[in-house]
Amino acid sequence: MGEKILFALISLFLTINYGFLMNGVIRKIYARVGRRHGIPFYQMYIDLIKTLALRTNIRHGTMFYLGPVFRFAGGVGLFLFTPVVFGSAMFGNLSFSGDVLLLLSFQFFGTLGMALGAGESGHPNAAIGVTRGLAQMTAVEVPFVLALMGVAIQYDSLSLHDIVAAQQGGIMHWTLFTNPFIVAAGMLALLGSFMRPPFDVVLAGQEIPIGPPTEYHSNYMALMLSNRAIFPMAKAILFMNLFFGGANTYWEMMIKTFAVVMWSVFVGVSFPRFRVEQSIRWFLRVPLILGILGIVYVQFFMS
Amino acid sequence: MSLEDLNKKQIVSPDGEHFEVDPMNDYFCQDRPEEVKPVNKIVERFYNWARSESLWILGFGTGCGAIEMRPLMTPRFDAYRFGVQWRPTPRQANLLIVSGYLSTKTLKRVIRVYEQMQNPKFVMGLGSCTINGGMYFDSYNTIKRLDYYLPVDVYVAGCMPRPEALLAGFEELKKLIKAGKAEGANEYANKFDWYKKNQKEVIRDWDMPDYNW
Amino acid sequence: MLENIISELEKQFQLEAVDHNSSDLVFLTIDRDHAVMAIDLLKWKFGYKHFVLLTAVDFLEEGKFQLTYILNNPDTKTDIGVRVRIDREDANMVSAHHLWPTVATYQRELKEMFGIDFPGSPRLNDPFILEGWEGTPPYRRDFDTKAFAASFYHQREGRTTNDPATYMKEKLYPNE
Amino acid sequence: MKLSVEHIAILSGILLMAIGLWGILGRKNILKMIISFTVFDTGLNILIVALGYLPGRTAPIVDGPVTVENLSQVAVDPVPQALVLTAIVIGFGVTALMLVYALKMHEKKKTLDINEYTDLKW
Amino acid sequence: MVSPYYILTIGLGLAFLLGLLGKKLSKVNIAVIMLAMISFAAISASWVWQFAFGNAEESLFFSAGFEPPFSIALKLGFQEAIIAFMVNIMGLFSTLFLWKKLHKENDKLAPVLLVLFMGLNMLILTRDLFNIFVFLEITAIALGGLILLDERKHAASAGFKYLLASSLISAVYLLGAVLVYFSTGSLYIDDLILGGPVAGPMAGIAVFLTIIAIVLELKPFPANGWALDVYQGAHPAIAAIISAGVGTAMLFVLHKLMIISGPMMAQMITVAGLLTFLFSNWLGISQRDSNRLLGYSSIGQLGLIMAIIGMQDILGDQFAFIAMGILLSHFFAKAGLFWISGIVGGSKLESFAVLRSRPLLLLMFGIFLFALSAFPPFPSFYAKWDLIFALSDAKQYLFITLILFGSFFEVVYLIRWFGIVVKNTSEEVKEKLPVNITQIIPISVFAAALLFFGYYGQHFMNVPINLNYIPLIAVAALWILDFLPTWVKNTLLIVATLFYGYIILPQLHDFAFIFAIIFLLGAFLTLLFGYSYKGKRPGFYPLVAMMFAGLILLVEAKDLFSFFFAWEIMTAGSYFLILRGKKSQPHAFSYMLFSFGGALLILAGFALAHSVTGSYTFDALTMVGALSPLVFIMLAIGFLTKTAAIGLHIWLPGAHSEAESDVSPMVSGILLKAGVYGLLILFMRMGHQFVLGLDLMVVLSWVAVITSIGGYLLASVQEDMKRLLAYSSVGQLGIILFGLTLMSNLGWLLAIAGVITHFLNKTLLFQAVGGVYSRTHDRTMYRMGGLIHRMPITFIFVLIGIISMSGVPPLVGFAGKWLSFNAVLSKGYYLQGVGMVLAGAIAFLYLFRLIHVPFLGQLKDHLRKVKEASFWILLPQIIILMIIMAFSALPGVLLEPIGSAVGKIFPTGGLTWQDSFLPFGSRTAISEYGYWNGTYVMVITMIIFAVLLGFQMLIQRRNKKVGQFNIVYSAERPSTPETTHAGYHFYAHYQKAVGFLIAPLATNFWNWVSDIVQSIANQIRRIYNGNGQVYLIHLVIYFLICFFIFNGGL
Repeated sequence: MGEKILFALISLFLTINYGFLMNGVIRKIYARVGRRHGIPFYQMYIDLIKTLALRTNIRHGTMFYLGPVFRFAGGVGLFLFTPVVFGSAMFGNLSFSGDVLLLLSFQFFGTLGMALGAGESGHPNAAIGVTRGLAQMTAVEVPFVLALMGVAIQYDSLSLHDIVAAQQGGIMHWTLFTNPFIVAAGMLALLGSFMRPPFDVVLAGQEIPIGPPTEYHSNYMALMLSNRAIFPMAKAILFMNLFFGGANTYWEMMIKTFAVVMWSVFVGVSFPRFRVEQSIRWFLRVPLILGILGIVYVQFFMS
Repeated sequence: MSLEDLNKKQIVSPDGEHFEVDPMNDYFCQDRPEEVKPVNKIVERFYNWARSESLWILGFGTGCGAIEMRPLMTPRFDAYRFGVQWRPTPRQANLLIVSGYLSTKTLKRVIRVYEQMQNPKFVMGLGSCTINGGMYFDSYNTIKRLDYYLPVDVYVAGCMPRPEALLAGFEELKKLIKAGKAEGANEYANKFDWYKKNQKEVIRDWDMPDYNW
Repeated sequence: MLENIISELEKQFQLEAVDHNSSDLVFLTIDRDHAVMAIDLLKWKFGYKHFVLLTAVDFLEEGKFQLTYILNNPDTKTDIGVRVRIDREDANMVSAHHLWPTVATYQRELKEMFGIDFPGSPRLNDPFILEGWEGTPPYRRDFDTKAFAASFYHQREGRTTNDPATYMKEKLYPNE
Repeated sequence: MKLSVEHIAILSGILLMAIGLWGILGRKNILKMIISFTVFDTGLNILIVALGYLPGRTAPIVDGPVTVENLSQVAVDPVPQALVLTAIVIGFGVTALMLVYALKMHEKKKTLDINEYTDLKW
Repeated sequence: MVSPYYILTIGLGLAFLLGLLGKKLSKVNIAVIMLAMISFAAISASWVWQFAFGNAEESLFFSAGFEPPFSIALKLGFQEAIIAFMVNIMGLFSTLFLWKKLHKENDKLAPVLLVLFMGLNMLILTRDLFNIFVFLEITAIALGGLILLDERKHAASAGFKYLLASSLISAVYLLGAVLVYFSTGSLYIDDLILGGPVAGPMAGIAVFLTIIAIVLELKPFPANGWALDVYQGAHPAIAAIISAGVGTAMLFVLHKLMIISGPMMAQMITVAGLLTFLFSNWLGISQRDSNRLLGYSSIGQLGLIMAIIGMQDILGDQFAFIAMGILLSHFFAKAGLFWISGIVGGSKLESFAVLRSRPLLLLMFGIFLFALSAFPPFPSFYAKWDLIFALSDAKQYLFITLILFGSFFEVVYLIRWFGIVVKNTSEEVKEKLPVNITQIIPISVFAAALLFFGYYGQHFMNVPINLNYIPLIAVAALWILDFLPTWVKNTLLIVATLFYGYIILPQLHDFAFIFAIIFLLGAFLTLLFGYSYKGKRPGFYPLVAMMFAGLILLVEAKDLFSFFFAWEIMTAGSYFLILRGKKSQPHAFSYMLFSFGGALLILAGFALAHSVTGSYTFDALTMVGALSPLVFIMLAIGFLTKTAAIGLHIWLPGAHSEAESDVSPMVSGILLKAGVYGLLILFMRMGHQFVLGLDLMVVLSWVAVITSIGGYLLASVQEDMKRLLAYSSVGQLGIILFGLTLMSNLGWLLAIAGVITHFLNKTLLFQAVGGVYSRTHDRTMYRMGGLIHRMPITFIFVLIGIISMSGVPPLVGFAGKWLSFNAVLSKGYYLQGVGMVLAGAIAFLYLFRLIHVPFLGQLKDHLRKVKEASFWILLPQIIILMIIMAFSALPGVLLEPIGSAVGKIFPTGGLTWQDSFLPFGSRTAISEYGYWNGTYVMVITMIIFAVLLGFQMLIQRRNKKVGQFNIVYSAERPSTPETTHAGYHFYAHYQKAVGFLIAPLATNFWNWVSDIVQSIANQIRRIYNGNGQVYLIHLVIYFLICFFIFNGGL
C-alpha cells in the first residue's frame, strides 16, 4: 500500500505539471489564433506563485473557505481514482481498476463544494454562474452517459481497466473506430464539460465577471489554478481510456490527452458563446441522437 | 443606492421581536487595514519576481484613457507577452490602472475597488489628468492629483499616452516591484488616516465604510 | 404644415415669438404657465409624440433661464422647439413628466445642474450625476468653476498655464 | 259483446282514473290537483269493486237471504269491498291533510299555483 | 314473547289519549309519549333478546282469531325483531332529540309521532299486502302531519310534494294488491309463497305493481325529486326519521315482498338501486346545502341496499351480513348527521364549522362521515368488502363498477364536507355552539353503536380474520389520554412504538422486516421532533398512532383483508394528519380522493383475484390466470396513486408541503413507502404481465422514468422549500419504482436501498426545513438567505442530506447511482437508464437551490436574530446523520441484508462481496460490471481533503472574516440584502430551455375530469326543478318505463 501511495503521488506530481504546461500551451494557442505571441508557456507557474504570494485574503464564511479545498480535492480525487496508464503499477494510481461510475459521480464532489463556497460569498453573480453551470450540466450529462453506457455495453464492463484491455491490439480496436457514434456523442459532451466556448457561459467573463469564482483570490485562487491543471487532465484521461484505447506508456497518455484537450481548444477558439438555453437545446439534439444511435448500434450490430 | 440605505432600520423578526439594524456596522466589516510585512527577504525577492512577472490588471476604465488599454491586448502591442493579464474582478487583480481623469464620483468607486484588492497591489496613473488635472485643471468635478487619494506607484504621462508608453510603464513598475519598492498597500495602511482625510474632503457624500474589505 | 399648427396654437395660446429655423424646425416661445399645455396639445393633437430633449440656457444678464423642449413628429418628420423663459431668481417650471416618463430624467438633470425646480417631478432631488453636491449648481453662469476647483481640490504644485497661441509659436517657430 | 254493468263500471273506473291522472299532472292549481286526486281515487275504488263483482250476486251483508252459510254462493267476494271501504277512509284522511297543506301553503305565499312552490330544487 | 299487538294498542290508544289531554297537561304528555316510545323499544328489545339468546321461534299473530285475509296478520321473526328494534330505537332517540320541541308543541306533534312509529312497526311486522297499504298510508299521513307541524319556511311545500307522490304511489300499490288478490285469492304473503310463483298475466302485472310501488317509495333515481325536497325542507330530526326510520322499514317491506317477485323483478330492483346509488352520489357532488346533501346521500345509500336486496340470490349466505352492515352504517350515521344538522341549525356546508367549538361533536361528525364512506372499522367497510367480493365471485363486473364509482362520488362530497368543517379558514368560529343533553345523548349513542358494530361486524365476514388489535388499542388509548400535555403523550407514543417494535420485529422477515424497521424507526425519529411543540396538540397523537398503526399492520398483514384493512386505516390516519396543516384542506382533500380511488382499485383487484383463485392470501395473486393483466393494472394503479407516479402525483406537493413540520417527514419520508410495499408484494406475486404483447413492466419503467424526471424538474422550479422537497419525493419514488420494474436482483436492491436512503434523506431534509420554518415562519426560499450564519448546524444537516441525495460519493447516495447503472446495464433498459441519469443531473438543480437560496447568499434583515433550531428538532437529525455516515462508510451494512432478502426472489445476478484490506470489516461490492468500496472512497477522499485543507491553512497569512456586503459589486455597494440575493426564479434560463416539459398537464387533466363530472352532475340535477307536478310526471314516466321493460315492451 505504501508503495502504491508513493506511486500515486509521483503520478499526481507529473500529471499536475503536465496540466500546468498544457494550460500554458492552450493559452498560447488561443493567442496564436489571435495572431498574438501570448503569455510564455510557463506563465501558469508564475501565476500560481504569485497567487500564493499574496499577503492577505478574506473569507465570507466557512463554506467559502472550504470551497476551493473541495474543488481541488475533487480534482485530485478524480485523478487518483483513475488508472492513468494501462497495466502500469506506477501510474495505476489508487484505483483498483477504475470504476467509471465512481469517476462519473466524483466529478461533482468538487463542483458541489465549489458551488456552495461561491454561494456563501453572497455575490449574486456567483449564484447565477452556478445555476448556469448546473443547468448546462444536466444537458451535457445525457450524451455523455449514453456514450458511457455504449462503451459499457460494448465491453461488458464498467471497469476502465477492462475497457482499455478490450481495446488493445491495434488502432482499429479503439472505440473510436468500432463505434464512432458513441464516440461522437461523448466527444461532443466533452466540449460541454470542459467549459470552453461555445459552452463557457458559466464563467462568462464579460457578463457576470466571472461567475462562481468572482470572490476568490490569493490562496483560494492558487488551489483553483492547480485544480484547473489536474481536473481536465483527469477527464481527458477518462475519455482517452473510454474511446482511444487507453495508454500503454506515460508518453502515449500525454499525447492522447493532449489530442483530447486540443479538440475542445480548437472548437473553443473558433466559436462564440452559446446562451444557456441554447446550449441545453443543442445538447439535447445532435449529441443525444448520436448517443442513441450509438446504443442502438451496439445493441443490434455488435452483439 | 443612496445615503438612505445606510440609515438604521427598525426590523421585526419572524417571532415578532423588534430590533434595529445598523447597515454600516451590520453589513460591513469595520476594521482598518493593517500593514503586512514581508516574511523573509530571500523568499520575498522570489515572490516579488513572480508578482512582477504576473501583473493582473483590473479591467476598469475610469476615463478616456481606457481606450488606450484595449490595443494592449491586440497583436500589435500584446501586453500578454510580459505576463500582463486582465482580470474581471478586483479580488484577483493586483494592478489598478486609473485611466485618465477621475471625477469625484468615479473616485469613490476607484477607492472601493482598490481596497477590495489584496495586499501586494499596485496603482498606475495614466495620463496627465491623474498627475495634475491635465486639461481638466479647472473642472469643478475632477480631482487634480491622484496620489493624494491612492498610493500611486507609477505615472504614465501624456494626453493620452500611447500603448507603448503604457508598456514602458509596466516595465518601470516591474523594476519597482522587483526592487521591493512597490509597497503601496502597506503605505496605504500606514497613512490610512491621511488618505481618508483627503478622500473625504472631496467626496462629500461618503456612503461607505472607511475601508472596503 | 407647420404654419397650420402655429395658427392653431395661436388661437389658444399667446406665442411670444415664432422663429422659423428651417422648413422642418420651428421654435415657439410660450409663457411659463401655458407651455406644458401647448406641449400636451402638440403631443396628442399634432402628433409630436417623440420627446427629443429638454435643456436650459442661463441668460444671466437678463435674469432668465430659457428652457427648450424639442419635440419631433416622426410621421411628418418635423420638429418643434418650445421655448420658455423663466425667472432666474425663483427658477421653477411646470413639470411635464406626465407626458413622457423620460422628461423626469431631464428635469432631474436641470435641477441638479441649474437648480431649476419642477414641483411634482419624481425623484427630483436624487443625485443625478454629482453625488453630494452642495452650493451653487455648477452650470449656472455665476458659478466660478476655476475658483472652486482651485480651492476645493488638492493641486499639484508647479503647474503653469500658457496662452496656447504664444506658447506654440515659441515652441515651433522660436526664431520668428 | 254486450256491455254489462261490470264492464260499464270497469270502463267508468278507468275513465275516472284517467281524468284524475290528467288533472293531477296537468292542472296547476293545487285545489284542482287535490280534487283530481279524489277523482282518481274514486275511479280506482270503482275499478276495484267492479273487478270484484260477480254477476248476479248480492252484497255480502249477512242480512235476510244472505246468511253466513251461503255467503260464498250468494254474495260477491266481500274482501274487495272491505278493502275499498278502508281505502275510502284512508283517502279521506289523505285528502283532508292535503287540503290543510293547501291552506298552509296559501297562507305563506297567497297563491295556489303549484309552479310557485319551487324554492327547493336541485 | 310479548305480542306485537301491544305496540298497536299502545300506539293508537296513547295517541288518542294525548289528543284528549290536549294542551293542558304538557308535562304529562311528554311523559306519556316517552313512556310509549320506551315501551316500543323495550318490547322489540325483548324480542331481539329472546331470538338472539333465548330459543324463541318465529311466530304468527292473527288479530281477533281470524285467518288472513280477514285479520291483521303479523309475523315476528328474528329479522322483524331486529328491524323493529332499530326503528323503535330511532323513535326513542328521536323523541329524546325532539324533547324541547315536544315540550313546546306537544299537543300536535306527540300523537302524530306515536302514530308514525306504530305504523312503522306494523309495516315491518305485517304479512298482509293490504295491511301494508294501510300502514303505508298511515305512515304517509303521519309523516305529512309531522312535516306540516314544523314551522320551517319551506316545510309545507316540501310536505305537499311528498304527499302527492306518496298518494300516487299508494294508489299504484293498492291496485297491485287488489290484483294480487284477484289472481290468487289471497293477500297473505305466506300463502302466496306457498302457492309458488304467482302465475298468469294478470298476476305478473299485479306483482309488478306492488313491488314497483315499494321501489318508488324507496326513491329511485331519477323519480326522487320529492324526497330530496322533503329532506331539505323538513326539520332535520324528521328528516332523520324519514331517512333512518322510514327508509329502514320500507327496505324491509321490499325485502318481504322479494319472495313473491321473480328473478326479472329482482334484476330490475338491482339495476334501479345501483343507478340510484351512482347518480344520487354523483349529483350530490355539486350540492352545497347540508340537508339536501344528506338527502342525496340517504337516497344513494337506500339505493345501494335496495340493490343488495335485489341481488340476494347472487350474494347468498352473506346477504344478511352485507345488507345489515350497510344498513346499520346508514341508519346510525345518517340519523346522527341529521341530528347534528339539527343542532347546527344552518344549512350551508360551511356553517357546520361551528362544530369546531365542540370537539366531541366534531369527533362524532367525523365518525358518521367516515362510517358512510366505508372506512374501517365501521360495519359498512366489512360489508362493502364482502359485497365486492361476492359480486366478483358472481362475475357481476358491471355492478362492481357502478358500486365503486358510486362509492367514490360519495366520498368526494363527504370528505370535502369534512374538510370544510374542520379547516375552513373563511368561517371563523366565535362562540360555542349551544347544545343540550337531550340532543347529545342520541348522537353519542348512535356514534358508539357504530363503533360497537364496527368491531362486532367483522366476525360475520366471509374472510378469515386475523387482525392485530394492539396498535388499534393504542390509538384508542391515546384518544382517551388526549387531555395530557404534549410531552407526555409523545413519550408514551415513543415508548409504545419502541416496545411494539421490540415485540414485532423478531416475527417479521425479509421485506416486511425492512419496511417495519423503516416505519418504526421513522415513527421514533419523527416523534422526537414532536417534543419541540408546546401545549396539548389536541387530536394529534391518536392520529399519528393511527397512521403508524396502519403502516405497521400493513407489513404484518398476511392476507388480502388485513392488508386492505391496514391500508384504509393508514389512509384515514394520514388524511387527518395532513388536514391538520394550516392551509391544507384542499390538498388533504385531493390526497383523500386519490387515495380512496386507489383503494377502490385495490379492492376491486383483490376481489377479481379472489374470484379466480378463491383464496384470501397474497398467493392468490400468483394464480389469477387470464385476468391477471387486468388485476395487475388495477393493483398497480392503486399502489401508484400512493407513490404518486406521474399523472397521479398532483395531490402530493400540496399535501406534503402544507402539512405541519413534523407531519411532512412522516408522510413524505415514511408513508409513501406503503405504496412501495404494495408494489413490492404485487410484483413479487405477479411479475411480468403482458397486454397485447407489451410487457407492463417496461411500460411501468417508462412511467417511473418520466415520474422521476418530471418530479425533479418540477422540484427545480419551486419557490417553496417544502413543495420542493415534496416534488423531490415524487422523483425519488420514481427511481424506486424504476428499480422495482427492473425485476432483477440489482434492481430490487436498488429499490429497497432507495427506500431506505430516501427515508433517511427525506426525513432529514424535511426536519431540517421544519427547523428553519420553526424559526422563520416562512417556507418561501427567496425571502430567506444567509441562514448558514444563524443556523449552522441545520446547514450541515441539509448539506449532508443533499450530498447524500444527489448521489455524490463518498456518501451513501452514490450506492443508489451505482446500483441503478449496474442494474440498468444487466437488464438492458438502456434508454430508461439514460432517463434516470438525466433525472439525477436535474436533481442537482433543486438540491443546490434548496441549500443555496435559504442558507447561502445574503442574510436578510428580519433573520438577523434568528436562532438555531431547538434541540428536539436537531436530535433526530443528528441520529439520521450518524446513520447516513455509517452507511456511507460501510455500505455493506446496508446493502448486504437487503441483498440476502432480494436473493430469495432473484437468486442470480446479485452483488458479490469481497473482503478488503481496510478496517471495520469493510467489504467491496462486486457486480457483473464493476465494483465499489464505500470505505475506500471515503477514506481517500477525506485524506485528500484534510491534506489540502491543512495546506491552505498553512500558506495563508492574514485571513479576514468580512461582512456580508463586502463583496465585489462592480465597484458599487449593495444597497439591501434583498436586491443582492439571487434566489427568485432561480433557473429561469433552464425553464426557458425545457420549460415546455413541465406544463401542468396532469393538473389540467384532472381539473378537466373534475369539471366534466361536476358539470354533468349539475346538468342532471336540473331535472329536480322543484315543481311537485313535474316530480309526479317523473314518477309516472319511471313507472311506465319499468312497466314496459318488465313486460318485454320497448
